[in-house]
Amino acid sequence: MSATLLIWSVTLAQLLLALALACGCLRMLRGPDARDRLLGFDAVSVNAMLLLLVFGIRTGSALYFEMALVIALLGFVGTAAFARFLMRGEVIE
Amino acid sequence: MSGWVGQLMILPILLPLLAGAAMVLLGEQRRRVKAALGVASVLAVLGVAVLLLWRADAVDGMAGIYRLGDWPAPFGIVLVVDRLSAMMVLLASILALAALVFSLANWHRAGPHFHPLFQFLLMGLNGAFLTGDVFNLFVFFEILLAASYGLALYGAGIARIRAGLHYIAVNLSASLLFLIGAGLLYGAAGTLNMADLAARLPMLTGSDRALFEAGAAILGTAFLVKAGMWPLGFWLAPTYAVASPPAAAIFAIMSKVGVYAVLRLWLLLFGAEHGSAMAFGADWLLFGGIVTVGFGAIGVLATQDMGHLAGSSILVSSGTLLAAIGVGQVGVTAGALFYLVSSTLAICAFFLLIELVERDREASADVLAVTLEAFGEGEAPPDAADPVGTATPVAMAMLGISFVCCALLLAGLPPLSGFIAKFAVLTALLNPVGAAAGGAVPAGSWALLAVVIFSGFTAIVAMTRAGIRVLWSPLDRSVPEVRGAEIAPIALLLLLCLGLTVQAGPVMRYMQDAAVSLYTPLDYVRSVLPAAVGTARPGGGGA
Amino acid sequence: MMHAAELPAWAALLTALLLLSGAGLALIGSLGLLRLESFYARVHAPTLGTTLGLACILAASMLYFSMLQARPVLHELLIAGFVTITTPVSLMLLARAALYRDRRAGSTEVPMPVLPRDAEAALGQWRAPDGG
Amino acid sequence: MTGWLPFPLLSAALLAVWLLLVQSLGLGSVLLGAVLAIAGGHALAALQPPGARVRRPGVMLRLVLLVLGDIARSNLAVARIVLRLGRRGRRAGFVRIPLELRDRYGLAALACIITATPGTIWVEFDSAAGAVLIHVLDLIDEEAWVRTIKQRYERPLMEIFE
Amino acid sequence: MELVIALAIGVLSGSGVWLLLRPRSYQVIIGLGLVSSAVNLFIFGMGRLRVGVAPVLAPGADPTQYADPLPQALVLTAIVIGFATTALFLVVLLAARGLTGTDHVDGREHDP
Amino acid sequence: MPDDMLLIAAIALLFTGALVAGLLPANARNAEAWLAGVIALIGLGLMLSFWPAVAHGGVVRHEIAWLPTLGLNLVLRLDGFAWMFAVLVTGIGFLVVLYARYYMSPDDPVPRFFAFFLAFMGSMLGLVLSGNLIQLVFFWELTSLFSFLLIGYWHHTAAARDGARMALTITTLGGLCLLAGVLVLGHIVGSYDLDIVLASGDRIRADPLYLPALILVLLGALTKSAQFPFQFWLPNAMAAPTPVSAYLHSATLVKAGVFLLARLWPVLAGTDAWFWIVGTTGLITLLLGAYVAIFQNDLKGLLAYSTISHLGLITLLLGLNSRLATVAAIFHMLNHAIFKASLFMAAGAIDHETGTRDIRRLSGLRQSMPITAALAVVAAAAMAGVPLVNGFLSKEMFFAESLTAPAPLPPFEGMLPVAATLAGVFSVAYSLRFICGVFLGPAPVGLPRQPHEPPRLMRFPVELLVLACLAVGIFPAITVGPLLAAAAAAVLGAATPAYSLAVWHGFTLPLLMSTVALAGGVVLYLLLRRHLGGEAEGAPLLRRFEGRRLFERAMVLLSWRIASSLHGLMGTFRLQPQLRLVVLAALAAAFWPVYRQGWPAAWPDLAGLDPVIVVLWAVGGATAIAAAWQAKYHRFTALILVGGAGLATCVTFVWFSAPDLALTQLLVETVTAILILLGLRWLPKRVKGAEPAGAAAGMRRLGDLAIAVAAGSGLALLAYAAMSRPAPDAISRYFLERAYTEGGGTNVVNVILVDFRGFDTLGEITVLGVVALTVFALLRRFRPPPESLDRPEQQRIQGAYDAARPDRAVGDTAADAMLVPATLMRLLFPVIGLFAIFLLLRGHDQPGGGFAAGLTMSIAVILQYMAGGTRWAEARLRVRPLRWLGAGLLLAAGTGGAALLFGRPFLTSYFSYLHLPGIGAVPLASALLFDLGVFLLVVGATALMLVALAHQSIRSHQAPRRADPGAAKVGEG
Ligand code: NA
Ligand code: NA
Repeated sequence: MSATLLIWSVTLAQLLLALALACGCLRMLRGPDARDRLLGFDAVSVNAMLLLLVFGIRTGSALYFEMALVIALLGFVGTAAFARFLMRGEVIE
Repeated sequence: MSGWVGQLMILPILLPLLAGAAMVLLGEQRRRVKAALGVASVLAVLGVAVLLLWRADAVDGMAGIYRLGDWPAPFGIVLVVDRLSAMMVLLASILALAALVFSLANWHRAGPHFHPLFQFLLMGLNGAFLTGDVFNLFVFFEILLAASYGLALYGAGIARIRAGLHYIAVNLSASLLFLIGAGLLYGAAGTLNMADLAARLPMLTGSDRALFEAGAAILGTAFLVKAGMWPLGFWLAPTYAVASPPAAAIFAIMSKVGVYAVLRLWLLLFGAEHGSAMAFGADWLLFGGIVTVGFGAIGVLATQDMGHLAGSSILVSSGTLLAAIGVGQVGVTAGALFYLVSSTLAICAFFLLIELVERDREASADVLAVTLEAFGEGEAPPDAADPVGTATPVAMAMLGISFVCCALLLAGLPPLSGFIAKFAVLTALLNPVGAAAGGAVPAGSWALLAVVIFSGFTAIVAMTRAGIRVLWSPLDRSVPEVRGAEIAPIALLLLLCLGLTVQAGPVMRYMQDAAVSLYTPLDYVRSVLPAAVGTARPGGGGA
Repeated sequence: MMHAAELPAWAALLTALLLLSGAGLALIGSLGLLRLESFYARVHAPTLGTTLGLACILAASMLYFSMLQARPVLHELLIAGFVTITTPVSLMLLARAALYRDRRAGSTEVPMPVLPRDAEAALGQWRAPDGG
Repeated sequence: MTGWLPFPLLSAALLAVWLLLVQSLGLGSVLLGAVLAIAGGHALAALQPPGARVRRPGVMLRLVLLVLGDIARSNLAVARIVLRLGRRGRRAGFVRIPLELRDRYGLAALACIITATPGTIWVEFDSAAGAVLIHVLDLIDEEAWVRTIKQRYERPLMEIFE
Repeated sequence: MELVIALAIGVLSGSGVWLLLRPRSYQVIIGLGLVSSAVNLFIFGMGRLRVGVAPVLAPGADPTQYADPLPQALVLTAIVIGFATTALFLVVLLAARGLTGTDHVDGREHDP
Repeated sequence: MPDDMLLIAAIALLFTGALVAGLLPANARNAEAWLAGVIALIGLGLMLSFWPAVAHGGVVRHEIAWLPTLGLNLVLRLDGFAWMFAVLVTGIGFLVVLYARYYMSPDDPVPRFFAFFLAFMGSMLGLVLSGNLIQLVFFWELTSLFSFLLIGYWHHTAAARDGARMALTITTLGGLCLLAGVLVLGHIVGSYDLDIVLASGDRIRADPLYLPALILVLLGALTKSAQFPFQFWLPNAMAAPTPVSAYLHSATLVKAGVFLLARLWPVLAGTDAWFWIVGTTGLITLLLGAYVAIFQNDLKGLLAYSTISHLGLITLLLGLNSRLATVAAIFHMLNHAIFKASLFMAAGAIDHETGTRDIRRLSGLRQSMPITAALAVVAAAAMAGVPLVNGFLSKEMFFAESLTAPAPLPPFEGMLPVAATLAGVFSVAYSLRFICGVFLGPAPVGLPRQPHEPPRLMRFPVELLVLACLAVGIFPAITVGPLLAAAAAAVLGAATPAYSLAVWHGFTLPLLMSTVALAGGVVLYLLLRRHLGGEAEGAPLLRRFEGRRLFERAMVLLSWRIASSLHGLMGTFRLQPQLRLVVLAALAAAFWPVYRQGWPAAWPDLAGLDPVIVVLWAVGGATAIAAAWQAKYHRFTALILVGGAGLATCVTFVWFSAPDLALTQLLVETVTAILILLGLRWLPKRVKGAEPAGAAAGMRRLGDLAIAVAAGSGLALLAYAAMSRPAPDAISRYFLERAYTEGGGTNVVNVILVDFRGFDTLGEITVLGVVALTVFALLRRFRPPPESLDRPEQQRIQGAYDAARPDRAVGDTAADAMLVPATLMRLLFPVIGLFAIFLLLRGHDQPGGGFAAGLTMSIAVILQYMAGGTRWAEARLRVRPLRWLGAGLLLAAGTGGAALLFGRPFLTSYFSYLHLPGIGAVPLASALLFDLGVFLLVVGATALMLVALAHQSIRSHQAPRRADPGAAKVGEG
């Protein structure tokens, strides 16, 4: 019973997150501006991180946790660099 | 082979690596220390290569298998030293010695990190020749390409950058093809060891076979790009033409790495099955090789620039080799190996020579341009006040003699080894081993003969034109200033070519033995995989 | 789902609930990315996923693995901590970049900086292409 | 800033992070973690950050709980807005808030709080004017926002950091 | 699953090849990146696709139950090398832009 | 009977002499001459000593193994024919050396001259002594080479350069054809040995490859002997010093061609093809050469065309397929060598003493140079075929043969005697012109030098040769009889016909022809006399066909224009077509086996599709395509979009059990994005503007789209086919079984990377290190586009705003903007560093490893650069990327190398557990050390690249022409 429940909820959660990913992607594609795309990209990476956490639950394995951790810790670096470029025209001054 | 002799096999890779790493640690200054270190490393590698060659010839063609990390083949990576690989390592180290000594006169000061890059290039070359693993071959390809990118762009300058961009783009694409090919081989056969691939291939059927062959064909395409085969090699001549001389000189062997890979892998994988005839793609090699020779020959004619001339000569050399491999006969392959050595030495010498004979004409414009571009900073120009060398009639005579020798070698005229090499290929082409005198000769062989003769003619026309222009210039030009360190390596290379002529008999015997082993891949497989032989080889015919 | 059957029903239920609400919040946040009208409005949306949404899913994960391994599994807290520190960095930079850009483009949607009276002229610098 | 433990708080946090990472409380892990945590403090010291003093842990704890609650509530509010539930006529806009807080860690904490809370975002800080510009998704009353931010967050932060 | 990944490889490599054939050096570098990704996925796929069986050994498990680790190691190597070459290409591209005054891959604009 | 070793000794002596001559000092004129003379004399003596051995059909053979497996040995073979040539080569060589001693000026660099001369003599001797056809080609080409160097001896003159080049071009072209022909002959016969080839005449003539072989060999011979239409190089070779001309034209270079024709006469002649090709060529050359010679104003030019004509005569004789004619040909080779050498020397003496060779300026030299005049008259008489001089004898044999030769086609019947007589008329006319123009008439005026007799020793060679002309001409049977017999027998063997060597054969038709020729020649000369000596150069009717100009034009056309356009047609210097070809080649390569073996996969099964992966790749694919779409004008956007595809790849790796890959991919994506962003700073914006919008551009784009779609589909199909097959029994099982027990780690991927295939990893980090060094070196010389030199627009605006506000300093906007982010980034520095260490330490057992750790660490560093700027960061962090790089590489290689000390192969790993009280087992593995090396290198290399790129900003913001210590610091520390 609890297994079925979990399987269904995990599957559904993954689906929802996948849709969230798609929403982020749509924003990346639609723009209209670089900043909107960047926002979309940020959302996609956050949703990917959530997806990986749920995937960890699905497989019962902690192996994928570090991956989520890396996104949590370092995922912002890319966005920050992009945003800094937009703001100052240069990543490192 | 055990004990210290067994450990020799890793040294051609390890010594340059350690030397290069140490040079990086030494920083940008202390060029003398680095130069000494570099020469020591190259000399040591040269010595090891001679030993390996001697071993390989003494121990019936197989000096040994080196199991890296002590893991058995096919699981770990192995180095395989046989006649062919030992010869290539020796050739690479000779070229390296020549180019390095040459660079010590001047060029190693023209930019940062020349010495480590040079060592890494040597490491990559030796690794590519020695490895017995497909993916490891990729890695060494990348090492030598990365180092060659550095050396090709060494000294920067607009022409180098322009050509370098093409060089890198094309070769990166080829590297991607290499990966796809290697991946497919693994996906179909489940192994990466070359001998193991050869052993497993006969057992592959149907779809797996198709995938394997597709992988091999894609891999072959990558090799052919590196070898500069028409129409995949347009990048080669422009890049080599503008590379700094010591870099270009050692590049003379880089296109041969692609040729080597084709020779090694094709005969190993597909040689055993088809006996002496390599059915798989051989026609393409022959045809492509012939067109490459033609294209190279036309390129030789069509240029006034000696660098381009040398680059196109590389195409001629590559094309001849590829076509000779495509013919798929032991004798032709043996001749091709002789040709490979001779043409590589010659082109290397020529690349070095170009700079000397043109030095005066362009008044070291290159070097100056480089320093002007340096954004007003960086290292001092190679001592503008300090004369580059001494001007003597002897120097002029040496240049003239060297130039004539290079011309003879490129054109395949006597008395140097170019003639013997060309003869060795052509006679084997017309007189296949085992065939009666006057037997039928395939059309492809005739075409190859024609195009090789033609390429010799174009070389002599172009070299005469160039030589007269630079050495018999009507203007009362001053005698170029040349250092001993610059002319000595050229002389060494040319003397080696002379040696090849005089000692043609023993050398050719070595080449024939090497070719015979290439055409008996089962021996190779047996050496690498002692356990695997005899267990599962249903279709393996063997020559 | 190898060992899911070993979970007690309440834990399974709670995990499922947390998972679904977390994923749902993330989806709503991302939906906001599509539906909200302007960039400055959209910039708020992903925070749903990085705050409560994330918290729910992390909680689900902690609960699930703690039950499964019969020991407290807490390393999910690291993710929470890291996300809390890092997400604002990128969002702030992004919002500021947008602000500067809009000021430069002369948008009336964004406010100009508040200035001391004698420095009103400085405002012009945002609009003049090479003012300086 | 010198000595063997330049940033004790940070080092403690690093040790905690390490232990969470290795998921072990064995002696070996703790020892190694302690060494790394101290080394981490020195690494930060190399960057010569301004000194930080954190006082009033009670206030800090209360603030954390408060913020967590606010974040949870704001989540639901924003979710409603996205799903277009509830009242119409929402207005988004910028609010400029004059601050007295000057400590950069305090400001950083405030920025994190504001940005992490759905519906508000820290946009621009003017050090000369001492004012921050925030964007609010559902802006009903600017004055109310200024008051809220200053009282709910700025004051406790000033207590902690200054 | 194989179908989706194969399609993914196809789309990535197709977009990448399109960019490789474009005249602007920046297009080429982005193209190389995309094709690299495709090739990495391709090699990875040669070990076949299996879900949730990462080759991290648990005590007492059957070795056959794990995903093939070798292609993963190969891809790791390929990723590193791809990173290196991308960096190099980038710098050469920048140098070419600076020296030639154009971002055309041939270092000069061609008349249409 | 001399030892056959002496044959090789003679050749070796000549080449050694050449080497020694080349090493003597530049002013050693006498020493050079002594050396060369003695050596030539010794060579002559050696050859003469072989006379008894060859006089009666004997053959001396000396073989040295050279390349036995390919049938190429050094075979020296001396028979009567070869002996005749060997004696000519060494004998006339000796005389020329003697002559040259006086001819060459003290200013000339004589070492070069004598070195080339002796080497040429050696090559020629080697050629005539060759007993192996390949060896013959070998020396043949050497004669081309050294003649080139001799002709170009005075290379400061354009004539010498052009003449030398023309000679080399034509003769090596012929030589290469000869090589091909000889190869074909060898293929037919199965050997290159001359004896075997000579014994296989019937087989060769019957072979279907006879004609190609014949044509190729003839191309070699006829070019060398300056036969029509290749005759033009010879007159231009006159630019050589006269001793050289005397030598090349008489005994050597040009004779090599007819020597070869005679040598191979027994196997190649006797067919219609031979008759038509060789005979016709000879006839045309004979007439043409003689005709043109009449109109030459240059003494040497006249002699050169006469040479052409006489060689044509010899060729014609050989082409007649008649044994007697062949004997005549051999005889004429000898005669021509003797009289032509003397004539050239005489002409040289005239040139030397008067300073000109122009017949129009010379006149009446019989008074000032009486002895030379007498000698020249005799030699010219031989050239004209006057009785009692040697030329008469062979010429009459020719006239006789012309009457009896078979004429395969009726229209040409009877034409040969007429042509022969006409040629005789011409030769008499030009000989007369030589004598009358130079020695008769009034005393010369306005010559550059006052003429007088040349030195005694300079005249001596001429005297000797003229004496020979007379001796042979008067007493042929005793002087030249045995020699000719031996030579003819060596060529024709047992079938040598009977012939008579007498001055007087009675009133025969040939005698009549000789008389007609003499009379006609005199008449012709008298008729033409008034017209000769005009300003016009060259022969009437043929003036426009000046060989040299035609040759130059042809060379420019063939070797330059056509070559260039063909090269352009066959190749390209543009990148796009090259990449297109690479892609197409790969497509074809992959398609071909599939085409041969059939489609290797089943149809897809749509069941079991995970919707998450479908959505994921809908996202990934869409972003990839969008990136491709945007990359031209919106670089920044494209970069963001690529990030989307990269994330999808990461998630896929995780999904399909590759956490290590996902980790690394994500980190690499991040670092790459930063790198490219740093680069974007230096790429000025592209503006949409005048782009090729024509139909051609559209078609090209469409074509590229098709290629892209084909490549994508191809790779997808291959991937699908492979993935849907059952996995082969792969070697990876070994790794899974032994990773823990023998490799000491549970993360099999990592164990493979650091142990099973650690060698790959070592190579891979080397690549990274090498690239970092290259990037660094390139950036050292980086010159940004002028458009990018200024600060970015954003910074300028924000800076201006700050400047305009009294309460702010420039840079405050940036500082305020970064206030909070920078604080957080700084705090994250130790956290990320800690995480990097964590990844490094656990890598062997769990996802992670040196590479991921290294990238993480470098991100931590670069974040500080982002937060505070380069100066800020470098004032605080002493990053020394080169040290890290070198140390990492050394550590990794050293760890592997340590195994060597224990007698184990490179990279053999070691691990064990150290038991510490209270802590337990601490794993100690060499693999960790190796991974640490990887870590250090990756940090060093990545930081080096990023920082070097970041440094460009501060470099360009400074005074752009001043040295920047900061940039240098990146490397050093
Ligand atoms: Na917020
Ligand atoms: Na006259």
